Amino acid sequence: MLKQTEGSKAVAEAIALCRPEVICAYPISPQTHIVEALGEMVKSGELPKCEFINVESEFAAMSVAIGSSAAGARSYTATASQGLLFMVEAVYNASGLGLPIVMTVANRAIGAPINIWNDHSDSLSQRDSGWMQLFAETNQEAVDLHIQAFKLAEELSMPIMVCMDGFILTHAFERVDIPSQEQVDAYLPPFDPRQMLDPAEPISIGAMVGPEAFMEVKYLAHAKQLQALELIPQLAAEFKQTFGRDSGGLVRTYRADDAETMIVAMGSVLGTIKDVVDEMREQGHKVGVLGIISYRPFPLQQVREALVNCKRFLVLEKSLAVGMGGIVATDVRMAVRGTGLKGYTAIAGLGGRPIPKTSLHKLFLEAEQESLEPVTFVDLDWDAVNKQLERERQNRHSGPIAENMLHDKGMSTAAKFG
Amino acid sequence: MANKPFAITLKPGTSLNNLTGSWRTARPVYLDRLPPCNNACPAGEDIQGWLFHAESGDYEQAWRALVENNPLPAVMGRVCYHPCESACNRGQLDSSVGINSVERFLGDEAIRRGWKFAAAAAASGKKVLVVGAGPSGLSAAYHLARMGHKVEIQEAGPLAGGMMRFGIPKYRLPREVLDAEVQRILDLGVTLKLNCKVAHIEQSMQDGGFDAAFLAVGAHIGKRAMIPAGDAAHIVDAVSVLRSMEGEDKPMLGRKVVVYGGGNTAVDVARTVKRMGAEPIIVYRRTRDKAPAHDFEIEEALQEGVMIKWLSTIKQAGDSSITIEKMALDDKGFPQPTGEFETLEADSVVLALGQDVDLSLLDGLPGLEIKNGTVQVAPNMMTGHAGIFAGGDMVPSERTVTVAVGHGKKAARNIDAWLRGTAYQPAPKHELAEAGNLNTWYYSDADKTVRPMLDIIRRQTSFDEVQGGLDETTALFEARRCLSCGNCFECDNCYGVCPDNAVIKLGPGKRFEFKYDYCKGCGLCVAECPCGAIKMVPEDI
Amino acid sequence: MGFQTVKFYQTGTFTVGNRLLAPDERSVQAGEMRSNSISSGHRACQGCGEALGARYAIDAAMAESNGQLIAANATGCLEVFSTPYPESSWQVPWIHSLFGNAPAVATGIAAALKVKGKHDVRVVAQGGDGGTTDIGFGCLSGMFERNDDVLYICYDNEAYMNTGVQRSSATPPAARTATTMPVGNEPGNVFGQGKNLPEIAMAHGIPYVATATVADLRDLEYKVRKAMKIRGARYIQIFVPCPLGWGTASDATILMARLAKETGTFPVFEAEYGEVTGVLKIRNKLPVEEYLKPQKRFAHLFGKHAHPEMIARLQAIADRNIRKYGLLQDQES
Amino acid sequence: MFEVRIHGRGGQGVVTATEMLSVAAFEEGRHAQAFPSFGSERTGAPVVAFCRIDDKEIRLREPIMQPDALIIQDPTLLHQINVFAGLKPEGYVLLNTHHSFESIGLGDFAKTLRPERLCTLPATELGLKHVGRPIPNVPLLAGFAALSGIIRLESVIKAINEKFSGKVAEGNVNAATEAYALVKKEMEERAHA
Repeated sequence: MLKQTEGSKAVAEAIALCRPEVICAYPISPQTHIVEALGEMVKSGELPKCEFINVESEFAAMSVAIGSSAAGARSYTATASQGLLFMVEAVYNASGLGLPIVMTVANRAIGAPINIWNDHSDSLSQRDSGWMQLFAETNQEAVDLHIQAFKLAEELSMPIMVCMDGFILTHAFERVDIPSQEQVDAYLPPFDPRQMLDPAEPISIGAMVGPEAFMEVKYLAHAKQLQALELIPQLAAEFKQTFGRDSGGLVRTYRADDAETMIVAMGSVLGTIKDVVDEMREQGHKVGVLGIISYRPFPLQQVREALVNCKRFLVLEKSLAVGMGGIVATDVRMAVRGTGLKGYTAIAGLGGRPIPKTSLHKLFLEAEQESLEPVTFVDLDWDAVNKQLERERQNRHSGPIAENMLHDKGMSTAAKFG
Repeated sequence: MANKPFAITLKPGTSLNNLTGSWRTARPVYLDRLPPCNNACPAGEDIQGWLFHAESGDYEQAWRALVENNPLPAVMGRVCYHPCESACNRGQLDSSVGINSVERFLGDEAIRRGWKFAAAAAASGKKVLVVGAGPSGLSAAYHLARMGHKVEIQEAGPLAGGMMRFGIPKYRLPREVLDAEVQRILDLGVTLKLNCKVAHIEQSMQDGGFDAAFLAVGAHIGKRAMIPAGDAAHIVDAVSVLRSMEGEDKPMLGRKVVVYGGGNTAVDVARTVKRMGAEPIIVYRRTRDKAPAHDFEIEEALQEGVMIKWLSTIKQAGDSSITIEKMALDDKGFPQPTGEFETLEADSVVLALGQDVDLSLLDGLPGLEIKNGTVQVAPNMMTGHAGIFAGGDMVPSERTVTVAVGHGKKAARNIDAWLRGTAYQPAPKHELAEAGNLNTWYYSDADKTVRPMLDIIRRQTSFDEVQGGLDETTALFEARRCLSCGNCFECDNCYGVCPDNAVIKLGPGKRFEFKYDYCKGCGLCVAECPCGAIKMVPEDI
Repeated sequence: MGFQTVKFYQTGTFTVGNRLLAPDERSVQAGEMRSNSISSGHRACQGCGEALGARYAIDAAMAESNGQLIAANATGCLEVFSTPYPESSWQVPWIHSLFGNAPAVATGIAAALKVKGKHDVRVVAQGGDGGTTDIGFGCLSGMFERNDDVLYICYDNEAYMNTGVQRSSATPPAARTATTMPVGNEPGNVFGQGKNLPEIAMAHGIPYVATATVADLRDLEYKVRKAMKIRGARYIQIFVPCPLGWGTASDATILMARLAKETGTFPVFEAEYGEVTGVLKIRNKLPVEEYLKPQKRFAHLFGKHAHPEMIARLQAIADRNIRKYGLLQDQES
Repeated sequence: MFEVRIHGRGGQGVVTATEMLSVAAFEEGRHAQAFPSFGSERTGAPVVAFCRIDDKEIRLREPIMQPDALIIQDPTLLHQINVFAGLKPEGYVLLNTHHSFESIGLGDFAKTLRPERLCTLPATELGLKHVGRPIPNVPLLAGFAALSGIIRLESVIKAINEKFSGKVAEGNVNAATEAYALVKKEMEERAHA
């Protein structure tokens, strides 16, 4: 059913349609609206046969999900940013134990400085955690990916994060088609756990594994994610059959057929990029787009195929490997190794910095002209940065960076809109 | 498990593949130690063994276990001076287990319920003559009969029981109790000939066709002391007094009776004459704590109004008075005269200075050795004359009923072996279970049960039994105070406290076994065994 | 407490078994068919109090739940010695996740069981004192506060033994650990710190809190079985001496627990909804020296450079426990 | 594409207003995207929210920097931040006040814009009158419908009924209806002036 609704609410409805049995909730912006909505549904009886547990931390949220999943219940939680970091130990544990937990990550920056706005630092910090990560471009896709995620996770007995841009998607009211319960039931079978804590058949889960078998265990997790590379497109195809929509999959291209310059990105910024590309196409620039939906497993082959015919590519990412550069870009470059393609990295939108079309126009043109530095920081206030660097060169005790910069920029502590 | 995650998920209980027994440097082993009560029992009773059955309320089984060694529990429960209780480890915890009272309870219960001994073994075809129907003779007769031998007791007196009847007053041992236990022995098929004094043992054996003989004639001749006495002085011996109590003619001792001596017999006489209305005074040359009589007997006598002159000797006896001299203990604890005299009223003087044995039946018997008026016997209780064994008061020993009963049992076993042409080999003694071997934490605090005593007026005026018995509840309580020193009572502690589940419980009565495949040798089972029935032994590494 | 009704029997009341008791009054550990939840072959040290306490407790919980039990385990000695690949000692369905999250994992299991309608299957979580009083404290408090249907059992051996005997917030004052060495003016662990977790648990107002030791099996089983009869969050702290960490003989494990209780050092009690409802009385009160002396971790309090003033402070702590809980026979509790 | 920016303070229903605006547009079969400025959500703090309306799918995710319309829920903000930043020359402005632009010192600024696209509305009073709370968002939405014609009053009423129910819905519908009429009347009066 078509609805004009908030992204978080739409996702909550989608989760409810997946008949979760245990939901762990701990508040952190910007995922709060999702679990709030689910909590209300459980309490009102709209979502029956579900335990909604208000835990005392994200670490507990993931731990409760570990317990409930191991005991055979379809388990869900949501988090973001610091919350994800606070549960990291349990995040790795859930994947290590092969528990098919689904978790929404409402992507948000990581402090310090504390910042509640969107970028991809949080989930990308968990790229090696053994979890799958799917990135939604729109709220419709966020809805659809969650439905696919349960099926994918349970098929492989591996946990999955569905990543959606905090605020930009979670708090956006837009048109979403919410499927019917019948449709979801037809697509998603009941949870049939691969192993379960059960007095009828006792097992010991979570053994200590020494050097003699640890590598094999880790390889098997890797092998599972490689299987996911085949399964994800299959599930997307099945999804289309049931729901009549293209959603999910590993990657998605836009106007890429004859593109000479390809823009690679993840998440909601793809919408803005597509608008810019349309405008540039009108002006005759051969620009195309590659959206990556499956960040983990990373579809090396599909990315290579999408890029191999262009002349250059630019990875625009909302994340920064401090001391190195791009995070997604590194993987993309790995995908095109040996092709001789020119690749650029653009770091944009950190901590909720708007990514306006104007900036992208300029950036893409420079990419097309191959005049970019290998790593570009989009809309960085070089003036403020350079002043601070200079101060630090001169004085070891130069004071807090953020305050200095605000002073330099002539801002009061009250934030500007936008 | 094939479909479960590799390595992270494991099958339950698979650690059984890991044999941790290899860690061990010492291993626990079960053992039996000799409980101190058993060790101290002159009758060789397995006290702990029969208490075990009493603990669960199975009194018949307890009685049967008891009479394996001693056919006279009801008697024993009254007259035994219970060295078992003195040795009892529980004495170091609170107070010793009231073994004697439980024994009496079992004995009385057996009489009340009419329990009979188990039938004798197959007849051996051998005949044994037992001379004397005292505790030793009756004990030997009982054991021999149960071993399948034909036994005849020849008793010089008119009734069976020996010193149990003629030496111990009724108020300590009611005669119906004695009669019942004697009868039960006779019921085994033992022949008792009363008023049948054996004049010559070889002759008697030959006449009766006996293959062996056990002599237990006792010591019935009262010792005399040299007391200057006038003609009118009335001096009798204690044994005669006590013996005459069993007949029609009660002794005529007058009102003031001086009893001379400090042993149990002296006390018995004094308490007896008190009950006859006289005023007894015991005169003893040493102090109360040096007196051979049991202190509780002295205490009971004092309670009943018996007077006692400690540190006194009789210097002279007249027709209605005696002169005593005060004594003082020297450095070595011996009494020495002080030259201080006192006169006491005395209608009669009873000498309780010990007894001698009438050895006339042995006259002319070759091979015998007599020393200090007693017959010398080998460790197997045989006299120097083959086939003739002796025991009880007539051989060198502490002269108590319990010792006598023990002699009878020991002699019977040896006679049996001798008759079969073998030698009796007693089972090797286990090491003693000492208090240090126990973990007494596991025993509940429980003070000894006090036996009821007859009220003082009736004690002074009647021959009713002074000390009562325990009722069933108190007997059970008392039995359960047993610590089972040195022998597993299946408390399951080893089975429970093993952190490695390395103890197998074999089921009731079957005790336990170690699983040495897993036992790491921590020693917890040893430390926490209440009764000291496990010990650590170094591994041979 | 209730189980003391078997007092009549003079032999074996305190022992594991007692042939004189009716079968339904016998301890779980005395049974030939006890579940032996932790099988032989585990890798615990000789005389391990935790291995013993865990079997006591889990066997009792198994008995009470008719074998319908799932256990969640914190990282620690118990986990390491029971489940090194490829062998597990556990006979119950068991999961180890992390050091600090066993209560939350158990909450999750309980939630799953509830939602699946498996009301007869019960959940225990267990960990050492470090996993309970320190790193797992947040999750534990959360589980208590929500009153989740979980019995949490803390095996308290008063330090981080798995990592080599470092101090935890359950380490007693003056004790030597690898991080509280017996040096300086006040050797060993400091006075005036640490957590009393049973009381903190009580402050949550949960239905049941109890302490127990491996020296009083019947009391321990009574408490576990009682806890298993209750729904909601329950906490039992079991005192489990560690021969390795305490420097005691491997055969003294139970003795140490007994002395801790008899000196008043470790009060044994139970509480319902935040109120103490019963204490296990001291049978023969002993001075703390009796408890301290056999332990190498307290060796610096004795001998040439003795610290009688520290012993006096430990005695004062024990005396305070005795007063506070009424641990003596004639005291009101 | 038509882009609306609403300014207000926390607690005045700014975000709700953009959401209802998007719902109203959706009810008319159009695509709409409403989103907040993701600021801190404390009462009294300046808040801004956005709404895009288009006839095709809206992919753009940048904040609205050059709005086609401004709804200012709290006139005191005028002294605090530049609420008019980026406003297109042909843009609409609806201001919550019972004063005129001139009387609050915006006369000169108003002259740079098209007068038929400017209006003030005593929305707080309307909110108080009909709903009993000083929440100006719904009357302003209806006023905006009247001012711009981008959405219809019926759509605003549908959005109200989707968001609220019972007496609150009824009061809001009345407030919206009156606000719509007031703005219509004002615009007509001005057109005839």
